Amino acid sequence: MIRVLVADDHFLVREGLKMTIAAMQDVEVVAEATNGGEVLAAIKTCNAHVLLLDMSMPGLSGVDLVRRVKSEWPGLPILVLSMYGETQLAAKVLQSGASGYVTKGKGREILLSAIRKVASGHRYIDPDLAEKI
Amino acid sequence: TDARRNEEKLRQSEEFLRDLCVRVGMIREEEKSAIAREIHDELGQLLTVLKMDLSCMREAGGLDSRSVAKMLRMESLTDDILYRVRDIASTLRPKVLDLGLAPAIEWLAQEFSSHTRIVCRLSINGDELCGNLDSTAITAIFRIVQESLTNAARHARAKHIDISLTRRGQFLQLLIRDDGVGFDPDALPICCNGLSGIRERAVILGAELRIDSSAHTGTTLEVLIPHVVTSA
Amino acid sequence: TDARRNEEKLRQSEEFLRDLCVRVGMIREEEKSAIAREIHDELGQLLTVLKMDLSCMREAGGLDSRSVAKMLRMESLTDDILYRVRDIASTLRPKVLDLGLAPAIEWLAQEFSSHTRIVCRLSINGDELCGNLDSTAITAIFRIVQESLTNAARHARAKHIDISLTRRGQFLQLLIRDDGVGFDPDALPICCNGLSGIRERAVILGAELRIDSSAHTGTTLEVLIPHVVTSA
Ligand SMILES: Nc1ncnc2c1ncn2[C@@H]1O[C@H](COP(=O)(O)OP(=O)(O)OP(=O)(O)O)[C@@H](O)[C@H]1O
Ligand SMILES: Nc1ncnc2c1ncn2[C@@H]1O[C@H](COP(=O)(O)OP(=O)(O)OP(=O)(O)O)[C@@H](O)[C@H]1O
Ligand SMILES: [K+]
Ligand SMILES: [Mg+2]
Ligand SMILES: [Mg+2]
Ligand SMILES: [Mg+2]
Repeated sequence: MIRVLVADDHFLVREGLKMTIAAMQDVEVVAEATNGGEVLAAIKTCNAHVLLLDMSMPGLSGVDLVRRVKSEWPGLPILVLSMYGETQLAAKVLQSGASGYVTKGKGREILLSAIRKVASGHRYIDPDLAEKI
Repeated sequence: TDARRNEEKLRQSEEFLRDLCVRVGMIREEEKSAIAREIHDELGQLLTVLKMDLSCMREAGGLDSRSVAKMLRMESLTDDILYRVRDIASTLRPKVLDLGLAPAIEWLAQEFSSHTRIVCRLSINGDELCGNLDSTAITAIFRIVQESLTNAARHARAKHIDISLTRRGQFLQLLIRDDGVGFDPDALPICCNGLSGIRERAVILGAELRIDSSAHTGTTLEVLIPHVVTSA
Repeated sequence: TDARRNEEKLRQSEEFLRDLCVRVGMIREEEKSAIAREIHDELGQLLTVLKMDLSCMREAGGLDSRSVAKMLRMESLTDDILYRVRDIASTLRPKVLDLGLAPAIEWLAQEFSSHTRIVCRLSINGDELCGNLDSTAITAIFRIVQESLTNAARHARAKHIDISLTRRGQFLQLLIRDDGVGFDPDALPICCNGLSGIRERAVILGAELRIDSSAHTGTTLEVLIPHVVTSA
C-alpha cells in the first residue's frame, strides 16, 4: 500500500481526493493537512510514502513549503497539485524539490499513475505541460 | 509673483494628477489580482471537486452505457469550464508574475509565439537588476510588453519580434522591436487604449518612453526605467 | 518668457496627465465590464448546460438510490458555482447600471440597508438630468456612492445615511451624508484606496469634490457635476 498524506486547504477538495484515492487498489490516505504547519506536523507522525500537496494554502505554502519539506525530509516524494497551468511554475516547483506536478481537474487515472510514479522514486509531469517543457 | 503662484499651482496639480495616476494604476492591478484569486480559489476549486465527483461516479461502475456516455460528456464540459476559468484568471494576472520578471516575460513570449506563430526572440541581460524591482514595477513592465506584443500581432503583420531588457548605466532599458508595417505615432485615433495604457505604465515607472516607427523599419518601443524604482 | 515657457510646459503636462487619468479610469471600468460579461456569459452558460445535463440524467430514472444521491450532490455543487459566478460578475459590474443612474442607486441603497441595517434615505430630484448622463458618467457617480456607503459602514458607525441627487443650476449635486463618528480628511493614511478612487471619479466627471467631516456632524461628501458632462 502506498501511504499518502493529503494536504489542501479546501474541505471539499480534500473530500474529493479522499474519495478518489479510496477507489485505488494500492493507495491509501493516512493523514490530512490544511496548511503548511499541519503538513510539517503530520509528516512526523504518519509515516507517509507520498505527500500530495496543494500549491496554494494559507501560511507557508507553494515553493517555500516544498523547499522546507525537502530540507527536513529529503526522502519523501512530493506530488504537487495545482490550479495553475503555466509551465514556468511547474518547472520552478520541480526545481525546488518536488517529484511531480499535476494540474487540478485531472481524472483518477492520471492521479493514480502520478502517485505510483513518485512513490517509486520517479518524476511525473502533467501530460498537458510535459509537451510544452 | 503672479506667474510664480500660477506656476506653483500648476505644479501642484500636476503632482496631484501624477500621484492619482500611479495610484489608480496600482488599484487596477490589485483589483485584477483579487478577482483572479477569487476565480481560482473559489470557482476553480469547486469545479475540481465536481470533476472528481463525476469521474468517481463513472469509474465506480454500475452505469449502463448510455449513462456512461452522458457522464463522459459532462466531464468534458467541466474540463472546458475549468479551462475557461484558468484562462480568465491568467489573463487577469498570470501567476507566473510571482516568479519575477524574466520568467513572466518568457511565459508571455512562449504563449504569444504558440498562438500567433510569430517568432519571438528574448534577450534578458538585466536579470540581476530585475531582482530588485518591486511587484508594482514588475507588473507595469510586464503589461507594457504584453500590450506591445498584442499590437504587433494585431497591426504590424510582423514576422519577428525582439524583446530585450538590458542594463544601461542608471537605467534598465526595455526594447521591443517588430519588423512589421509600422505606423505614425503622432497621428493616432483617440479611440484606442493600448498605447495610453503603455504611457500610464511609463508614468508609474517614472520612465521615459520612446516609440519609433516607420514602414521600412517596423516599430520599436523603448522604455528607460530609472534604477531608483528598483530599490523599494 | 522663460517663465512663460515653463508655465506652458507644465500646463501641457497637466493636460496630458488629466487625459491619461480620465482614460485610465474609463479603461478600468471597461475592463471590469468585459470580465464581468465573460464570466457571466461564458461560464454562466456552460454551467447552466452542465446543470441541465445533471438534472436530465437523474430525472430520466434507472439510477440506483446511491447514484441519485450523488447526482443531487453534484447538482447542488453546480448551483453553488453558478451562484459564485453571478456574485463575482455583479461585484464587477452590477447589471442594474444598464437601467440608468436612479434605479442603480436605488438598488445599491436597498442592498446596503439589507446587509448593514443602516437606514438609507434617497432623494433623487435631478432625474430628468440623469437621463442625459452617458454611461461613463453614470458608472463614475455610481462608484462614488458605492465607496461612500462602504466607508460609512466600515468606519462611521452611522445610523442613517442620506443620499441626494439634485439639480443646482448648471450643476448636478450629489450629496452623501452619514451621522457617524467623522474623521479628519486632511490627516489620512496613504494606504487607502477608497477616497482616491472617489477623487479619480471626480476628475473623470470634471466635478468638484468636497468632504466635510467632524465628530459632531458625521461625514458629508459633496460632488458638483457640471451639466456639460451630461450632453455626450
Ligand atoms: N506594432 C505596431 N505596428 C503597426 N501599427 C501599430 C503598432 N502598434 C500600434 N499601432 C497602431 O497604433 C494604433 C493604436 O494602438 P493602440 O494599442 O493604442 O490601440 P489598438 O491596438 O487599436 O486598440 P486597443 O485599445 O485594443 O489596444 C493601432 O490601431 C495601430 O494602428
Ligand atoms: N464615512 C466615514 N466615516 C468615518 N471615517 C471615514 C469615513 N470615510 C472614510 N473614513 C476614514 O478615512 C479613511 C480612508 O478611507 P478610504 O476609503 O480611502 O480607505 P479605507 O476605507 O480605509 O480602505 P479601502 O481602500 O478599502 O477603501 C478610512 O480608513 C477611515 O478612517
Ligand atoms: K484505497
Ligand atoms: Mg488551496
Ligand atoms: Mg493595442
Ligand atoms: Mg474605503
